[in-house]
Amino acid sequence: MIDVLSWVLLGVGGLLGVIGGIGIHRFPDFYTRLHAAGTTDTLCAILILLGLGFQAGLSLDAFKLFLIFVFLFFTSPTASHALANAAMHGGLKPQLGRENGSGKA
Amino acid sequence: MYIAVTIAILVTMGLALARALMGPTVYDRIAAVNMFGTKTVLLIAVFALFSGRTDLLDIALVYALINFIGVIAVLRLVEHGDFHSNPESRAKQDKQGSE
Amino acid sequence: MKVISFGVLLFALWALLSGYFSPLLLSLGAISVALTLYLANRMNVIDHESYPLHLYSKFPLFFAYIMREIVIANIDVVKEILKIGSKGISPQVIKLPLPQQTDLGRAIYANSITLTPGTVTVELDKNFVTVHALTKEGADELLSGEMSVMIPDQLADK
Amino acid sequence: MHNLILRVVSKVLIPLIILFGLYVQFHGEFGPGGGFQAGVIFSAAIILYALVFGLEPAEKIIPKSILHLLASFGLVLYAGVGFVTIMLGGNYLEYGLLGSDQVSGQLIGILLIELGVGITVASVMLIFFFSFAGRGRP
Repeated sequence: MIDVLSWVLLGVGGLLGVIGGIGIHRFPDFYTRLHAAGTTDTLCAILILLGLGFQAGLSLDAFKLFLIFVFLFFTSPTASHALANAAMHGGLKPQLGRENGSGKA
Repeated sequence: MYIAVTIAILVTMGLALARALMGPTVYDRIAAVNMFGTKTVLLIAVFALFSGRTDLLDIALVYALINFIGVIAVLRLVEHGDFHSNPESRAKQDKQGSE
Repeated sequence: MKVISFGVLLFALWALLSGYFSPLLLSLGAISVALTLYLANRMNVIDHESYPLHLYSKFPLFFAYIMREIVIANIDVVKEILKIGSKGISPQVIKLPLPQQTDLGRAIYANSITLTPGTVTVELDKNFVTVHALTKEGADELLSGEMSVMIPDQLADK
Repeated sequence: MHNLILRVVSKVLIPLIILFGLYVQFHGEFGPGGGFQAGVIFSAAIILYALVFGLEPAEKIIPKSILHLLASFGLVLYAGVGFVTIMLGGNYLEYGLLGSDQVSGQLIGILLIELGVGITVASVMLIFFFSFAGRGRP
């Protein structure tokens, strides 16, 4: 039962990663791509680490996985923010407004 | 199943690497490298449990750490061009730079 | 007092990392914790920001909330990427008021915004936070201010 | 108010990074790791501090003279262990002679050697960083 759950988590996590990877190629400008990268960085990592945690069971390994998770939980939004902040200060203007499926992204 | 996850992560890393190579702006490249690093951490974690060598989890942790510090350092270098200027004085520089 | 409890916490972390409980390694752990505390003190990084003891009771609720938000927002962004049932992206830059009183509260709020995909904190000021949102819906949700009440902050600074 | 998020997050992380570096230092013989990696992690914590809070405060934490002293001390420690084993009638770095029996002697020897490597690597890394980062400073 736990095995099935952990495989589902790992599978969904991996899939999310790939979708995020597609996202950083489909979105039109830097800021929107940052959102796609953010997707994979957060939920994908959470799901995969949780799935691995179920595999590891209640042990020191699970604690280390938890530590990695905590670390990513702190650093990944911080890095995203630092990137966005630096880009904005560097004078990179975001594309704004609704882009109604012009097909070219 | 470990294999499937590994392949998924590798595909993502490939896509991120492509963006890092293509990326029109330098920020695109840094974002892609950051994503690549996070995926590497996950890859090491998956491999550690797959092979049963769970001491590799320490390395995953170290990689997460170095990745974060590396991105911050590169961003500072891109933004300031050096490491020794005071972070607080950035506001002034920005005003001059954007003119 | 704060330093002592921080030291106990660090020592627990050491024991869990190590997994060996021989006297030698435990004493090395004690030395390591002492050195860490000394350096942290020199760097002046132990304060209510790095070690928010007074907020611990609020974290579980906040954690559950932020997890739910992350999942919901992820589904939205995935829809946009795959272009399934979406209206197309409409990037926005919006400015939100920042009701949090402390630096810690502000930082947690800003990071929560970034953690939920679809919104990234671009700039953090004393009273405002500038956010880049992927869709109008995401921006509207932030503007409703629902997240900001969840941030554990009110107890800070006593 | 600049870099507020970075400042708060770094404050949380830096003590943990230092402790983690020391953990790697002292578990060299049980898992992956040892002196070199530990030295790098340890110096990474200080470099993060320098990146977020500025170079000058970071240089104040461990003064340059002490860094130079530590870099040489680590080397002396390493070589010293080797010479002590020669004095005791063995080969260079034959740890077994350091303790009452082979096993405890090896444990002590490895710990001391790794400590020497760790101290030297950490201080040399920091010297590198400080001298490169400080280039062109008025």
